[in-house]
Amino acid sequence: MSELFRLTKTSLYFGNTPVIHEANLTIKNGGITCIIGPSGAGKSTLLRSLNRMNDLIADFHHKGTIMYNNRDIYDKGLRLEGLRREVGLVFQKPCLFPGSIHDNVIFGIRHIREKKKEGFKVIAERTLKAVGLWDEVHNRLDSPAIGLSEGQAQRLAIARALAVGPKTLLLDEPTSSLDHRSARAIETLVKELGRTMTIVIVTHKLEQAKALADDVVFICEGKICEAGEAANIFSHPENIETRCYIEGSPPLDPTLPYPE
Amino acid sequence: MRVRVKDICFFSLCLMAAATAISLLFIIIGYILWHGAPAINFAFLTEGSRDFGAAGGVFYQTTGTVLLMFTAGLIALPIALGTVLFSHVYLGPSYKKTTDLFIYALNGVPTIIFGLLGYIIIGEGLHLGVSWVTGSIILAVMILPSMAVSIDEALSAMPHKYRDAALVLGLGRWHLIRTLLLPRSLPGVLTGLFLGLARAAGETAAIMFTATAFSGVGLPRGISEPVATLQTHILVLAGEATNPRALTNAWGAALILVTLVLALSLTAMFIRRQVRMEAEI
Amino acid sequence: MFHLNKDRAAGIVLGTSFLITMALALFILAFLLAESLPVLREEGLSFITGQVWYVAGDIYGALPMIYGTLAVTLLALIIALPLGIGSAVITSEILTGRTRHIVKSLMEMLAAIPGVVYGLIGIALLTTSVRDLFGLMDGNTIFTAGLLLGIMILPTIMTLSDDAMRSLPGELRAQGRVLGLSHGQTIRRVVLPGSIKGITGAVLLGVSRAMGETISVMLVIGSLDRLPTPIYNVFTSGQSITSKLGREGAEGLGLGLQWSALAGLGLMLFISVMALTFTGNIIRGGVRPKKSKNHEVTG
Amino acid sequence: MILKRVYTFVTGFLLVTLLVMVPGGTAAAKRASIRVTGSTTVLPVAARAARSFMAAHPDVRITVNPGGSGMGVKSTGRGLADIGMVSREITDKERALFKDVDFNVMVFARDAVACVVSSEVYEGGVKRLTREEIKGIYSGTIKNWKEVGGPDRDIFVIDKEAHRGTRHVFMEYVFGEKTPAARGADLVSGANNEEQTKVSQSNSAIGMLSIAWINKDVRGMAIAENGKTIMPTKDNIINGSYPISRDLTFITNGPPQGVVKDFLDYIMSVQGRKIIKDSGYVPLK
Repeated sequence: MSELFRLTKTSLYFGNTPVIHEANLTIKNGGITCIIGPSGAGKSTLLRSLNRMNDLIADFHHKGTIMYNNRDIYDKGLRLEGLRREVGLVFQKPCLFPGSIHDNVIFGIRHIREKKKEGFKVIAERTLKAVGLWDEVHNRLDSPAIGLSEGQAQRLAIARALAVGPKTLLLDEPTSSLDHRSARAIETLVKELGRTMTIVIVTHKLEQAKALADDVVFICEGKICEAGEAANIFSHPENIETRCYIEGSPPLDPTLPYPE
Repeated sequence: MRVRVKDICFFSLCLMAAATAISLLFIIIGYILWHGAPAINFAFLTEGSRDFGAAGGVFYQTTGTVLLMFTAGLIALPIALGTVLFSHVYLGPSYKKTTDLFIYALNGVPTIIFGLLGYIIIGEGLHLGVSWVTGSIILAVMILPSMAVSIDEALSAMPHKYRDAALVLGLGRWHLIRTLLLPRSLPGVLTGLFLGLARAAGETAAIMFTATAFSGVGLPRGISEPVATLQTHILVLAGEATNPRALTNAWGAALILVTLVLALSLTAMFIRRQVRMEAEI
Repeated sequence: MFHLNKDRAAGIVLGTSFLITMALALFILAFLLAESLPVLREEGLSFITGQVWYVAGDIYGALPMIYGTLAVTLLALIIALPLGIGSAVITSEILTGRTRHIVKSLMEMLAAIPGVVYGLIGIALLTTSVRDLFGLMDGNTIFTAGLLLGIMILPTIMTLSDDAMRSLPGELRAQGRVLGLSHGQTIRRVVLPGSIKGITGAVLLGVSRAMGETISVMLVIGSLDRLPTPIYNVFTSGQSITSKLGREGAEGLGLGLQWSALAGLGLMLFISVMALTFTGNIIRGGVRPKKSKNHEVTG
Repeated sequence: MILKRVYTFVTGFLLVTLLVMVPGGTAAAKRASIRVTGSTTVLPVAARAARSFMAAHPDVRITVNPGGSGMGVKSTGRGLADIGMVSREITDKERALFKDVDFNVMVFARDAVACVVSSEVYEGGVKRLTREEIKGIYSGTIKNWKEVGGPDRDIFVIDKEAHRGTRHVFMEYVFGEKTPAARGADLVSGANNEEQTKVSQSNSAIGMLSIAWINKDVRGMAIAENGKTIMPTKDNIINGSYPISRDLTFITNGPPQGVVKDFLDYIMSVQGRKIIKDSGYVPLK
């Protein structure tokens, strides 16, 4: 399978603090890649840097290269908006705009001529169906989106991202603030989407990673500890931190006395 | 026990300060009302002034003040909005502090300096003379920063998540502005507009030798004619403080001016408060 | 491509307005500098130290104006500082909800009253009262101008100090009370020292406002270009930089050394006000006043 | 939605203002306007004449602004006013500033500058002053009214802004030069109205004013000269006995033309002379 992203010696900084340190990583085209690791490891930062969403943070800067389809995403000739339309991203917490459900779905495409020709209604219906929200909202598309439940809102956010027509979708812990049932719905949705597009998902839930992942990237303290096929890593983690994390015990700290 | 005594002294001093401050407002407003109200009648509001302000009304002065302030707002608003949008969308956050510093600097420029330079640069340099348009441009420059600050406050108060959520969909800068920032900046635009108008309406030093004429002014027939304003009218009549008729008319004009300015500021405060309440929900 | 062009077009339009705004302050500074060069060359240091301003002889010494500006500002501060901070203590630490909001709005109204109306009040009420109260020959004095300015900058100092105190976290007050301090002690030992930066910033901004105010000062200061004797006698007529500009500006505009001297006065005023505004805003913590979201009970 | 409505309102406001401005701007070109600036002594004549002239010529707009004679000369010199009101001679310094301007001076009336005092001083016994006494007062050597035969009160000396016509004329008589420094001054005023106000607010003031501003609170001093006492009256202006008198003038850049000429001619006409007289001055024959 071809590679989609290639990170070479990529370091990501907020101010002088490196959040990700000299990461080398490839993410292949197609399928679902899960980024896992303890909280604070830099998973989200890594994910957000894939479509340059970190650029908005005042003291962010990076070193090394991030290639997307063999092209440096910081290349001067590259259109940032184009990149973001190809590489969609859904945040941890759904952020809906004031306005109706319909407005929210088409928010990213309202000004694209080709999409207008296709018809916003059609696109809205297609994407809402894709995220399984159509049945719940089709009779109140014009009512404010604020009234949706958290789970519905997250699915609406995914629909909004899909409406733009991305080839890749980045998901940043999309279920972390949801109840169990909504989370399951999202997981099913992600699994479904993974058949037709590349998905990179950050999660700290092991079961979720196990259920979804084709590939796994394990990050710990800003370093890529291990990356590869999910089956391999879950059954034979090579790295001690990975193993500890997967087995659910804290990583051993050699400076501490061994617990009795 | 000594603590208690100290506390009582401290609080009563503070209370006296606050009472003084508040009563100052009431004394001033009351004084203006007391002296200005007798001048106010239908003729005063609808007639031109006669006898060098000692008789007649302040109709042209009132319209002049309103015209100047509106045109100043008209010129300043797009520039202020453009400035803030540019610094928010096109410049990175690292430039924010510098930008703010400049805007605050402009906000601090004494208004008399705007008047002097405006006269030289706009009045003479651009050959616009002592006129409505000269005054409008000068006032526009003067109210530009306070408008920018209001708009900037509204945009900065918008949580970053909205901007992120729009950008992540691949929206271009212009579309980000159109779909998100413009609607969100509206309360700030309105607050800034009203604050700016209030400032422009109350300003004298910047226009007293750039935009106004004392006598012979009706409704301006064009932007290159001078206007009469309440502010400069009061200024001239203030020089005649011993002529009771002139003084009464000065107070009448002051009452109209204060009413206008306070109405504008209160509207601005009201809008800003609505926005704050919304932001807190 | 369609998008890129729109973005760029918008960038050019917005960028232009941005540049206009940014250029204005610099332009004013450059213009004043250029215009005041002749008088600085002609007079040198004596432009600042000279006591005689005599247009007919082209002698321009600005000391009386500098003195007047400093004197009225200082007087204004002496009046507004205790009143402003005292009121701020009340609004920030005692009043809550609706009352607090009303009081603050009233203060903002005080700030909104135009300078020329203050001037009118000054001429009709203040000058005669000052004259009768202090047994002077005339009430058009530096003191009267300072008094009037004090009232005018009171709202600035009060509302900004209030902001500064409100932006202190509520836990700090709770901590003070837990340690056994009384309410008053908490304010004096915790709140006031804690918000000293914001208050200083507020005072500087108030001072800059006082320095730049023209009309009201011009109407009551007496417009005499002379240092008082003795120097601290503020119960005589004087001249501030702004009142000089307001009085002589129209006549001296743009021509000869007189204009250069007026521009020089403007430059001095501009630089001092800018310095105060900058420092004031920087001291207040970043340029932006922090909005007090904590314990804000909106009534 | 409310947002939309408000935006509509704002756009509407902008459009309406534009609509008001644009036709206004185009209409102005067709009609004549005259800008008159300068001496506050001349202002009443100009303003009254302008009012009646405009009544007869609705297409002409004449605006009149106070500012002092200096302002009148300079505004005319730099083309910011069509007519300058000047109550004194144009100084050499002013002529030097405007080498390229050919000032056309039209004298239309005679006026006198009176030394004025507060009514309390007048009634306290000071009814005339000599040139030396006035000089002493303005240079600060005479400080109390009792030194010139008045009540025992400090003299409150009111000066005028240096470019004012009234001051030029007054000082030329008192000090022999147009722009001396008056070290005895306690206060500086600007327009005639302001000077009048300051004098009448005080009970011990001395000042200088055109005789048209003399009233019951502001009394004109007689000038004692060569054993004679000359009152500042119109008659004494006409017979030339009052020493501090002057021409009131309108100045233009070059000979007046078009409506400006029409207006100046109007001032010299019978109606104009009546206005001059009513304003308190002596129209020229």
